[in-house]
Amino acid sequence: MSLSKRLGKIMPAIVLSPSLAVVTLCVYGFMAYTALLSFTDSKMFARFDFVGWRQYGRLFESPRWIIAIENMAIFGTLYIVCATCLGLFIAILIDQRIRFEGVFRAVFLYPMALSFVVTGVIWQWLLNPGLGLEHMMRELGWTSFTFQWLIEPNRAIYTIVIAGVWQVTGFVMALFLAGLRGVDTEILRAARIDGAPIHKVYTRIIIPALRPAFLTVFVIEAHLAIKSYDLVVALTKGGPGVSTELPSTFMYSMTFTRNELAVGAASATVMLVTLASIIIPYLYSELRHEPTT
Amino acid sequence: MRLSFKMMAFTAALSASVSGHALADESVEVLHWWTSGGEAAAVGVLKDDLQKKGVTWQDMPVAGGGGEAAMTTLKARVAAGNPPTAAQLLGMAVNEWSEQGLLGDLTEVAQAEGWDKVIPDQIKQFAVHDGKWQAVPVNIHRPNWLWINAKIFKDNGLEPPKTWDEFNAVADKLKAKGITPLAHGGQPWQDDTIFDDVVLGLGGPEFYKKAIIELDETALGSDTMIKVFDQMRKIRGYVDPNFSGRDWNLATGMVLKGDAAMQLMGDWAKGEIVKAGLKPGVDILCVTAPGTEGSFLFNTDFLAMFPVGADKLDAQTKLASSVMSPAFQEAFNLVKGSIPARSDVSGDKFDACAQKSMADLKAAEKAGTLMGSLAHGHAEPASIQRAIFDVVTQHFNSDMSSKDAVTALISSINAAK
Amino acid sequence: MKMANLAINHINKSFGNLTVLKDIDIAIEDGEFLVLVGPSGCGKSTLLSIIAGLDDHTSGSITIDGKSVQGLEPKERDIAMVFQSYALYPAMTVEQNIGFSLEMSKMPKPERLERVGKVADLLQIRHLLKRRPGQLSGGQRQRVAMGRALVREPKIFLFDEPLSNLDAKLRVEMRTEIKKLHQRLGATIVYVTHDQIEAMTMATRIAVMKDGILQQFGTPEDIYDRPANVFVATFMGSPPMNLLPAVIVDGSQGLSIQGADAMLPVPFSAVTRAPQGKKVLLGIRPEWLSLASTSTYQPTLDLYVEVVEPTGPDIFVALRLGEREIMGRLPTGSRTRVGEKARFAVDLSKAVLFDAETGIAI
Amino acid sequence: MSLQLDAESAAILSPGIDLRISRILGRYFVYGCLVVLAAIFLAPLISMLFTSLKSMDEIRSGNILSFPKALTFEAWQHVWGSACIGVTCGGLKGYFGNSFLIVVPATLISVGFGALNGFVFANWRFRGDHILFGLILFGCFIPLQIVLIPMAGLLGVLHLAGTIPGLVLVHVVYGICFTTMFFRNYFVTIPAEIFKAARIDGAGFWAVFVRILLPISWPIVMVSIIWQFTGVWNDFLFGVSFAAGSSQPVTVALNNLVNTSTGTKAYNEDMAAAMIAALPTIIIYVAAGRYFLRGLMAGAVKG
Repeated sequence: MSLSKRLGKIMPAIVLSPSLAVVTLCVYGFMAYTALLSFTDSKMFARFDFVGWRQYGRLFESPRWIIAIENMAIFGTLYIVCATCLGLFIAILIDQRIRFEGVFRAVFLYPMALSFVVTGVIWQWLLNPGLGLEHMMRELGWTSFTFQWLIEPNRAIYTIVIAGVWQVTGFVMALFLAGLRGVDTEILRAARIDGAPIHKVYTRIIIPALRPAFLTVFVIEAHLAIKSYDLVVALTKGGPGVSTELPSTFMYSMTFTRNELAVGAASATVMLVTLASIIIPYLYSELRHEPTT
Repeated sequence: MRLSFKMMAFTAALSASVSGHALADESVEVLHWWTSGGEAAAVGVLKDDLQKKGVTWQDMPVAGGGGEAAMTTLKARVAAGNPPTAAQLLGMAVNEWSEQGLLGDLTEVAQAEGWDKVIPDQIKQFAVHDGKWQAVPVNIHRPNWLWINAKIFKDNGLEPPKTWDEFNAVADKLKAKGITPLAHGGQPWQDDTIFDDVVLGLGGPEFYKKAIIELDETALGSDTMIKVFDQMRKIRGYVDPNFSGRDWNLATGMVLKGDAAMQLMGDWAKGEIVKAGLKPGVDILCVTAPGTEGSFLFNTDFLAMFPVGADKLDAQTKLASSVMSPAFQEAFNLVKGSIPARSDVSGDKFDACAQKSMADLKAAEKAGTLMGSLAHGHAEPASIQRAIFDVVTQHFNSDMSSKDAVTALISSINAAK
Repeated sequence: MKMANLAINHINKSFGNLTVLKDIDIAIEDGEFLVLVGPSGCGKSTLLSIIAGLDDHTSGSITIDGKSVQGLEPKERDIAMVFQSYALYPAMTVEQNIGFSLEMSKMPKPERLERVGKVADLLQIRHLLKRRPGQLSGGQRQRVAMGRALVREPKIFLFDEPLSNLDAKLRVEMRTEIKKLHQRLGATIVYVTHDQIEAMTMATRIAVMKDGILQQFGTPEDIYDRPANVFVATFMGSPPMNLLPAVIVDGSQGLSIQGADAMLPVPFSAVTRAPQGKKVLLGIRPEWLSLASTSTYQPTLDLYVEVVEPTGPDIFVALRLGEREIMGRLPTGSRTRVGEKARFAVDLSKAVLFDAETGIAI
Repeated sequence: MSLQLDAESAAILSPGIDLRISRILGRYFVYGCLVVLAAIFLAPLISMLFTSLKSMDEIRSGNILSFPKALTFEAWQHVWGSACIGVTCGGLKGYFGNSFLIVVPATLISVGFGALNGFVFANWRFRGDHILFGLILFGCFIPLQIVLIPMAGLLGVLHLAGTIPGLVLVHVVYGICFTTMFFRNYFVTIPAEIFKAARIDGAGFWAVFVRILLPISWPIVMVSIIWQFTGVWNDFLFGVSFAAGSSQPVTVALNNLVNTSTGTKAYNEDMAAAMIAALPTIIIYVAAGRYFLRGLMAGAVKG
């Protein structure tokens, strides 16, 4: 075999190897490192004195972590349900051959473009009872209007949901819209000729046809929810009290603020395992059906 | 691993020294979170001072969360073997970094300039480890102050409270008149600043030492502690509904504008008072927090020195020496609102509050009631400090009973140990 | 044009336990038109890919012009290929598409353009040279795809179902055109299709495949008149060959049609090979039936006419013999009426007998 | 889509008056919902913009959504050119440049690698290809906080700590996972015969990639660029951890600025700073949103 031909054969491997190398090191290497740390008694920096599962015990005894998990459940559920429903609804509206489609799309998409620092600045201000929505409504004459979720420990988590849904819905809408545009119009025509009313067409034909889009949306939302750190930091910094603590903020504060590196690593490992249990079945089902050409 | 981090730091230092052997690098990079108005102005003093000595100042500000973000940055920088020349650290953090063997050594210049004699022992114990000077104290803050809007008190015929009972009485009166008694920001460290004051004010210095510094379980579980939480619950009723997440300087602003009557806050609040064109001690009264007269909680910002290459050593020494010079200590603390860490700086140029602070410091040092503040990282390492914060904040923001709070406090501390 | 013979020697291919091709052995001469035909999944496209060098095989060898092409890249085999979806490069103009292979072999631009122009003239697509594939009709794309193959002047052309995406009319036109090209260039062509009419009309040799196994390899006449087995008999020809179950009787002289009260003599060609009592299938192409004149010397069957389908040149008639259905193909003008019984002559000289158990021709 | 179908199918059925009325009502409903939702989605941005153009007095007294009575660009000018961030009072403008220095190479490199990886994963079958792709894909989901310290160590070893190239490297590493996914999912939708044809035509790896693939990949290139640009531009965590003082990106400066306000918070300045920091990404989304959707449809998202 000539040199150039041999080179041609291994070119894919050459092209792929730098990426694989960095991903192996910087994703899996660091994950393994984190998992390893969770079995040590590291405090401020890594220290490899192994203590078995002790840090996991401490983790699940910590009331903060329990709160974080409960909040994750509330936040995750509401975030996914609200963003999916609202995103689908807007996508269906936009799909009705409307005028100014581009304008509407841009309006719904732009929150995705903002960084959490910006999002935090806006929403803190809007939800602040003394300055934002409540203030505005009272100025407008509705003096009994109260909206104090941001500062009520039992409600603050919902403000995170609001800001989160606001930010991600446009993206969800775009995914669904892409899916809607891919639905076979022949089927729709047939269904209409068969006399199916419009809402039936949606519930019986279109939405089931969007199943792959739903899956993608779910996975994207789920991983954003679990990774959600920015929003909390920007909006409530985990407060009032610890009422908006999430696993990601817990992990961060353990690792960097409290010098409990090992506990932070343990919480990160729990998060990773949770993520993996959501993502891997998805990846498996996605890739299994790929044609092997 | 501890060794390897040391190695990293030194390798970096070494490589820097090799590359910059011929040319000394007359610049310092300082990581800090002094970004608020008064604070930034104070850092400006240091910057100008160094510039006069031919040292350029590379600013590395990381604002937010009382230095939390800055600590993340610092850890990343050190892990990368690329630490800044110096970083702003609070007392216990200096200890923790020193224990990791990651700090440099200033002993030479310290001995030459005789730092030992002019720094109070309680502060020195954070700066000196194993006989080595590793950090320089920039200031001494006193967190146990009560700031009072003089006009509100005068208009309502009130006297500054000396005990927590008096405080409650005053606050109730104000509340009855529709004035927010206490300006407060609902952030864990602010909650705990109040908590420190209450522990010290209700329990006295010995109790504070036992409970907070020694973490004595009997003290922590005592009736006094239950009373502390009872008082905390009362205080919760004196703050406006909108306090959650508010920054301290905004709370101070409320007192300045007359939106609230009092604030329990450290003397850095003075920077904001001065910036607003008001006079501390006149427009805004400064009294020690209720029941804490005679004790002095302190909080000192240190510039911890990291090992740097030989080329940068000179600039680092100049930085440390500048910080420790009486002239700078005076100038900086005049702007910052704190008092000099050096005991030999005259108080003439300082305002009444600072002068009182300086006098109180000397008295407390003698009486043995000069104690590190928990809220500001001079009593417990971060993990335990935050474990206490958790309970204090949780209690403050919920309807947890005082008894439950005490139980939670003990278990939280034990979990973090 | 330099043409080449092609030999496919005992090619096997399998994925794990799954055998895709089994001992395929075909050889053709220079300038032949080989059609690989069979139902989908029979392995014909895989075989084409192996010839092209796009796919590996497990064992066996391919020789082009007597030389093994083992291990050679497609571009080194001196072949060209036309794909079912045409596989035109969407971002390139027609000119660039056709000239791409020449460009890749570093042919200087003037020469390249000249070759492209010649091919474009041959295919009458010169006016399309500056367009992109997206701006072309299906038929035009088809021509461009052919042009891309022609321009290389290869030893062998490979066609992978090139006409299946065209409408019926265009397909017939292109069929003729490809055949013309073949005759004009004298090119060696391997052509894959599932359409037996394409196979019959274009091929000089046909290889019928099923389940990875070569069923029969021969000229179109061979395949049509002398199918090697029941599969070939029914796959090739439309309507397919009628198969009547029968038993050999009368000392190998007679055929008793099962399920009907009818007898036919055993076809002469099979007499010696069909023992008494053997179960067989009698294969009769529809056109081997005709309305019997009174004077016919051929054997006859009385059949019941169920459906009459005039197609223009022919009339297809669905006939019934007892339980059996038989398709007949009669010239237009034949007088048959639905519901009548008529007497049909059977041209047994062509009829084929298959072993009922193995399906193989006797 | 479906309403347009209505028109045709309704004509086939019976175009009764009822149907027409319900269609008109339906149109009102659609536009009504859209306008209300759009208003809600826009409110934060509008409030931010208006606030940034007001004086502090007006902010205190007025409505968050009211148009500024006296337009003033002072806040914008101040935060752009002269606001104090730490001890330096040069506003955001220097950091803005830093962000571009980080974003542009990080985006281009990660998109480039993603395109190549996607090409390989879509067109080369080899043992374990799906597993390798799955491994890269899972990298999209790693919580970035956990990589800070080990990554810092790595940058130190590479002598890239505290430099812009170092920061670019970090963004490329974690961006590749996304761009590879985008491109691979796009490329698998391209008919395999095109690649076969190219092989027969004698095109090698690079010829196929550059001549055939890239020219038809622009929808997905746009998606990847938008995704990476906004992701990197908006990053705070890596910026604050891995950049030295003078090379900090604009988000870090914004954070410092917003947390720097003294006494009374200068909301107009905060909002102006936030607007400035968000402007490039908003412009990208608005200008290229169309391509974003087209790219998603073309295969960024399997649907």
